[in-house]
Amino acid sequence: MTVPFLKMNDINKSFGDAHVLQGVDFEVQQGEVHALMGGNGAGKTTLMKILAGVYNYDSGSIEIDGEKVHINEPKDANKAGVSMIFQEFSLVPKFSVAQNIFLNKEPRTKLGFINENRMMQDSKELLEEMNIKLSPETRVEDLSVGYWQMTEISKAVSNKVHILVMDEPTSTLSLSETETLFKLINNLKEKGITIIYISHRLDEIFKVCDKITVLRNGKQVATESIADTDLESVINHIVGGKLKQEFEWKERLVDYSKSPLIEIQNIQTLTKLDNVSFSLYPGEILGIAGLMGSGRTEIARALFGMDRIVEGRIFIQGQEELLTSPQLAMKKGVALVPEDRRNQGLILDHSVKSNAILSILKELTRNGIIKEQESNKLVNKYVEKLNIETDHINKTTSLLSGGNQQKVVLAKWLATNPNILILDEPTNGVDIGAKSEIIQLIREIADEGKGIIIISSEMTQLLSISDRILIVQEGTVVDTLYRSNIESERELEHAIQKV
Amino acid sequence: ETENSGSAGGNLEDAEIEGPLTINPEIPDDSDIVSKGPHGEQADSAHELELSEEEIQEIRDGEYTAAIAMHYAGNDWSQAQINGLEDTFEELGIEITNVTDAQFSVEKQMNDIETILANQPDILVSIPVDPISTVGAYQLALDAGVDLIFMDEVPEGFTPEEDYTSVVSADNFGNGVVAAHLMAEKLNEEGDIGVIYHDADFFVTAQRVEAFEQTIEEDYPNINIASRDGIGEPEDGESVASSMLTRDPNLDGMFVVWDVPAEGAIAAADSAGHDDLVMTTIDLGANVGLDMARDGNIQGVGAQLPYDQGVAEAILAGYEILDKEAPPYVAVPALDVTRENIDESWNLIYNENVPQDIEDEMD
Amino acid sequence: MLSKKFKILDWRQNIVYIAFILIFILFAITLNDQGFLTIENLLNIVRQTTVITIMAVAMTFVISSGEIDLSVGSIAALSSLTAALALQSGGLILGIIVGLGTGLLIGLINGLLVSKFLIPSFLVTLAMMEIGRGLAMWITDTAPVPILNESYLFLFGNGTIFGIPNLLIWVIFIATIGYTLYNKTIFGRQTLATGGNVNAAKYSGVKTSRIKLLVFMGSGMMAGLAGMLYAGRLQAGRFTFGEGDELSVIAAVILGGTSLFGGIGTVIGTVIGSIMIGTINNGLILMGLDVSQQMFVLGIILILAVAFGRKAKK
Amino acid sequence: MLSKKFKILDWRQNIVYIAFILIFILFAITLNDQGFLTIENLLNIVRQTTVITIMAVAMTFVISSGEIDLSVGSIAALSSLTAALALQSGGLILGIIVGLGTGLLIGLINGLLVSKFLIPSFLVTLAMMEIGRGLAMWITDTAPVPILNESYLFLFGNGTIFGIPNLLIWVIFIATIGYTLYNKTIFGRQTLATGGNVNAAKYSGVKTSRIKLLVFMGSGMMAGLAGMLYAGRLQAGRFTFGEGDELSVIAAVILGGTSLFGGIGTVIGTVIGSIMIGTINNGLILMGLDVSQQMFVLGIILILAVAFGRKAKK
Ligand SMILES: Nc1ncnc2c1ncn2[C@@H]1O[C@H](COP(=O)(O)OP(=O)(O)OP(=O)(O)O)[C@@H](O)[C@H]1O
Ligand SMILES: Nc1ncnc2c1ncn2[C@@H]1O[C@H](COP(=O)(O)OP(=O)(O)OP(=O)(O)O)[C@@H](O)[C@H]1O
Ligand SMILES: [Mg+2]
Ligand SMILES: [Mg+2]
Repeated sequence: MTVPFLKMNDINKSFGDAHVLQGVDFEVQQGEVHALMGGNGAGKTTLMKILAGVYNYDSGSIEIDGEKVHINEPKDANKAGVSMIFQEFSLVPKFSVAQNIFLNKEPRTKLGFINENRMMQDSKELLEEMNIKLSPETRVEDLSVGYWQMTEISKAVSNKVHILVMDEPTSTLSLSETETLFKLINNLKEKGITIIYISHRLDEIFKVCDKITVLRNGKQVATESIADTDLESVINHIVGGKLKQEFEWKERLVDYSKSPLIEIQNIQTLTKLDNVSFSLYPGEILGIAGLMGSGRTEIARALFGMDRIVEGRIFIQGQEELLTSPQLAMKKGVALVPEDRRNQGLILDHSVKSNAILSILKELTRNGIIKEQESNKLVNKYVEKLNIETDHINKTTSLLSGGNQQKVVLAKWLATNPNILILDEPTNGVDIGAKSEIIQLIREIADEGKGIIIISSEMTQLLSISDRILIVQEGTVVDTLYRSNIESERELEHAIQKV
Repeated sequence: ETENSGSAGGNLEDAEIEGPLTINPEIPDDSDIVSKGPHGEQADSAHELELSEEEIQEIRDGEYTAAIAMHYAGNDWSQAQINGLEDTFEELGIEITNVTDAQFSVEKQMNDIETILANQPDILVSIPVDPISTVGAYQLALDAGVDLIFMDEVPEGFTPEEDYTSVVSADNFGNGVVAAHLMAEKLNEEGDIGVIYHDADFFVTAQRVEAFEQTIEEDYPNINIASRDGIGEPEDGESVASSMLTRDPNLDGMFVVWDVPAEGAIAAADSAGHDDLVMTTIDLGANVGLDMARDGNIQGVGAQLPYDQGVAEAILAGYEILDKEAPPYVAVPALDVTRENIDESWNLIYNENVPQDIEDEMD
Repeated sequence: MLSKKFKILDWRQNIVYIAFILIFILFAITLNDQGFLTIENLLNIVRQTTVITIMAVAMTFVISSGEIDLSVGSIAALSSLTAALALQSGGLILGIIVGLGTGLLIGLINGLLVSKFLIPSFLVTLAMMEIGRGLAMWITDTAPVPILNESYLFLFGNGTIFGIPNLLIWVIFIATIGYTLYNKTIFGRQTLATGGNVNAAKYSGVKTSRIKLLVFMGSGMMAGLAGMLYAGRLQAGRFTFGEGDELSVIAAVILGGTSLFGGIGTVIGTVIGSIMIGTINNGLILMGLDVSQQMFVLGIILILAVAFGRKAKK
Repeated sequence: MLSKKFKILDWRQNIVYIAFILIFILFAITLNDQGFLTIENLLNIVRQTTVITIMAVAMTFVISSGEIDLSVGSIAALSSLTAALALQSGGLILGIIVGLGTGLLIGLINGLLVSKFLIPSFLVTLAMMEIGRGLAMWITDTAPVPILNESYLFLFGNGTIFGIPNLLIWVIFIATIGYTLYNKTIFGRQTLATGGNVNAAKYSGVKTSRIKLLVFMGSGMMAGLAGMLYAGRLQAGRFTFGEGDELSVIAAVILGGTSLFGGIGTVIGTVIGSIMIGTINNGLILMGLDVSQQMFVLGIILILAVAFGRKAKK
């Protein structure tokens, strides 16, 4: 065995009373793609942020290429050749894609001014090279999370680096973008760049990684070569036992002769949708599949009253409704778990509790005063049910790990007990254990006769849960498939991508 | 109605000229004018100014224009002064192009004067916010060939005849003296008093306080100025007076440099339960008048006569137009106001009848 | 880095209490001879801070919702005059209705311009500050309007009930309502949500533009009340009331621990912040400092108080 | 929703130009007889807006970085006095150094307190506003200090070069530097990044606390220059200079299209914003309105201008 290129020794880190990293050892060889796995809140992001200079460890040491390094600030990490794609994104929303990619490394003219033309040109080339269809002039805040993520990736890749950390780079990407990223990873690997790859999508790990290290509760529990391990053993390491629920598809009985819960007829919006029609039946779980930018999110937004519907009609339980605002949609029993937890789902400066009860304040009020006891009880119930890792329910959500933040968003909407639940990438960043439980939970809700619409870029997930799947392209529904007629993931991919 | 109130509302061309133009002859002329002019001149009494019927006609025929640049226009004093100017200019057929209010800001006064000059008036009547920092602004007016008449103060280095026609001043020193005598009278010439002064380099207010304190010290050995506090702004009156009364609960009297902060001081005395605190101040604002009418804390006021100060300035504008020799420093005497003469005083000061509220309280 | 941010927030929530206590003790010792600790003087402080405190409680909502209201001082001036005029012609009830109504109306206009026309509140309320002050000067041509109505002066001025100044009762009343609204009701939560992340609030079914409308109406109405209290205390309406109050009010809110960027705040902190500034002002006048020295020392104390609190927490 | 938001931002970037042109045309027509369009009057407008414009250019950086500076007016007052005193004792060069140095020093203190002690800039600069004004009153006991130095008066006052007022040259000079720094240099980019997302900027290796220090130093120095220009125009230093300027300056910046929450802005917009307010003020005085009417109309025009621009863009 050669000397490891990166060596993190006996790293300890506490936030207040929480001992988040407990003597973690982490070694990576040069030029390998090393998966860092673990449940939500295991400490993956924290460990990598220490490497990137965002946090400082309490004790331990870091060696790169055989030499001890002191990383106190992000710029020390840059100097050491470490670059990181952050889970919570490190983009300036009001900047263009190009400005973000080149932040703090802008090309200059002879006079020392910023060379905007070169910056645009370089960005364009970079994006093309990575096969990302995105104009570098677009302001990042106008992009959907998927493109946001692509920008973040381009930015990190454009750095001259030895070690590239990717913290859940594919959580909002769909299949084709993920494949592009994998090609990119292989290219980088050929150039000798070392990659640390964090993901909750196990199938990816087996596609691109050479090695895997698993953290559990802040401790390193396993480091194995991918060739020497299998899915089951990895899951074992992550959850510390067997999965309670499985991901297999179970045929469910949906009575399509009943009148639909919601019926959409030829709706059109200013954003993207054109002539979209479909129905959702009581007890049904309806998947929506499509490429990034196909308009899946727009369908969800339209049903939730966020986008103005310029043409078409919506019937809820046979009654025509004008859903012009989220409040109205909520009144009619519609709930939406939005795709972007940081911008749409959470108020990051507020506590878990404040976030979780925000949409059901009315039910928790007596004589205009919020009932604290009852609120606490309710929030605690969901913290337990979804296994949200937090010191207490008054912890600020920005301090939770990414997956746990996502669970708070889920809790917030499950608590509203909706009739029609729309989930846009609901398990984005959620670990494998919780994911299986959430799938089970969704099934239970549907079993009560409620309707579920689920948008997901994860084919496995769609296939394991949906009764029917809508295929969306360019803002319209091009096909509807019954799950029972779909043989394989490949078949679904095919349906999504065919023109 | 007094005879100098002008022919408001009438058509100028046809308006009758009713006798010569002077300030209100009912203003007492017996009190000595104590204040000296900017160059140490003895004051001429405003009563001596006069324009004859023929002179008025001549001015009317010339269709002159004038502008007024105030340092501040948000109080009764300024409004009365502007009224006096406007009424008299109307009588003289002089059109007013602008009335500006610098709101105590020298830079705004500079801007105001620059903007006024775009309208090219013949005459500018103005009170400088500060005699030093406005020199440049008035120099611009001089360069533009505008004739200057000042109220109260003259920019540093300006000389009469050469640079300006005349300055008309209230007898600020005299007002301070009046307030001191009134205070002494109400206190039977003994007791501890506090003085609330204006904590700024401002000639007019400084003179009053100086006069007040000098008069007390020289004439009333048994009155002791026990406490002195400054205000930065009129709104500070209440908090400063409260603190003074906290520190020195045994005060018998209090002098406040002008009426607006005095209103705050009244409120402070009221909340501290000092009903018998004797206050004197300068200028008869409506609220101070009301308190006096009620026999409240305010026992006497030394008052300026802003309306007729305005009249005097307008008459001097006529002098300038006619090339008539004008006295360089004209003063309008100080008026002592007590509860007993509040009706007549109001009339003299504002050229209006005393407000109904005050009238009611008197009964 | 994040944990640092956390500490700062935490610190800012508490520093004002510590700083206030320290300053109070300091003054109590050094200014004992000047009567700082007398009941009379403590009531002076309360009286002198009443209007700022009341406006600041309402401003806490505005700032928490991510907006700002610079028009409060002008509203106070205008309301003092409309209330005084209405008192003259229609008596107590009309006076109160008109005074509060003036504030409410301007608040409503502010709120509509911000929430419906989407104009930045800094501009809207700065313009309204000019408009309000201009109107206040205009309606009586800068003349003050005396108030003679005894019941009004009792209620909004120097009246006392069982020896407790009515102004103190007003502060306690408004602060209690403010505290309850802010911490215990849907409206308070939704206000914070709107300021914390307007997008997420919308996705959660919060009518963010209605919230913004309401916070401006509340701020306007409280500014109206403040104007009436000014008028009650000084027994007149006057166009100069409340000049510069907008900055004092916002300072009290920020000093109390509310974030200028919205989403985080505390009503009690605001009240303490306001009283703290009033206490410092009072102490410095009692010390007999010049106006210039008072300003200088006030500034230094404010910075020291906050900077010190930071060190203490570290 | 996102696309709507985009449009609003877009609108805000441009509305100030449209509004300015409209108002200018309106005044040119209605006030032709009052001499609005004369060269002399147009130069008046430039002269009268110079100091606000210069401070506003620097403030654009402060606000873009997510902070605020309320101390600029006080700094201007203090610098006018220190410069005037230094002129008396040491001549032109010393006067200039001391005047700019005063501003720079206070800016440095502001910057350190904000970036190292992490005190909210609203509090720091509000306190500094008091301290600065207090000092300005103190050093000469509120007396103005006349300036007799001819070269100084030429450079910073009403001097002209080839018929062009030096004040105009100053504005063009500072605006050009500001524009270049803001749009063409790394410093400008990093300032915006700091205000746009401080964490993202830090993660990208931007020294955000140094950026904050620098923007406050810049703002302080420009406020110092503004004070020297006040002194030059009025031929004296005085403690009241710049009172209330902080709000006018921030208004110009926001009106120009810079976001009060940082991250987005424009220097040219700021300059136009400042000149627009100055033009309105000038026009209203020319019209012969009372101050009360001027204030009222100014407020209405500001709101209309922005609201109208919004409609036009829709
Ligand atoms: N700044 C902080 N302050 C307090 N606690 C923190 C902070 N950052 C992280 N934590 C806690 O540390 C633990 C580990 O978080 P981390 O983000 O490293 O988890 P993770 O393994 O990346 O999880 P996920 O898969 O959900 O992203 C979590 O319980 C989190 O709540
Ligand atoms: N290539 C692009 N360039 C610029 N803006 C884009 C691009 N693609 C999408 N957007 C913008 O992003 C927003 C929504 O993104 P998108 O259309 O990807 O939603 P979506 O179809 O739900 O995507 P996803 O399938 O990832 O959920 C829209 O406002 C759209 O205008
Ligand atoms: Mg993570
Ligand atoms: Mg989507």
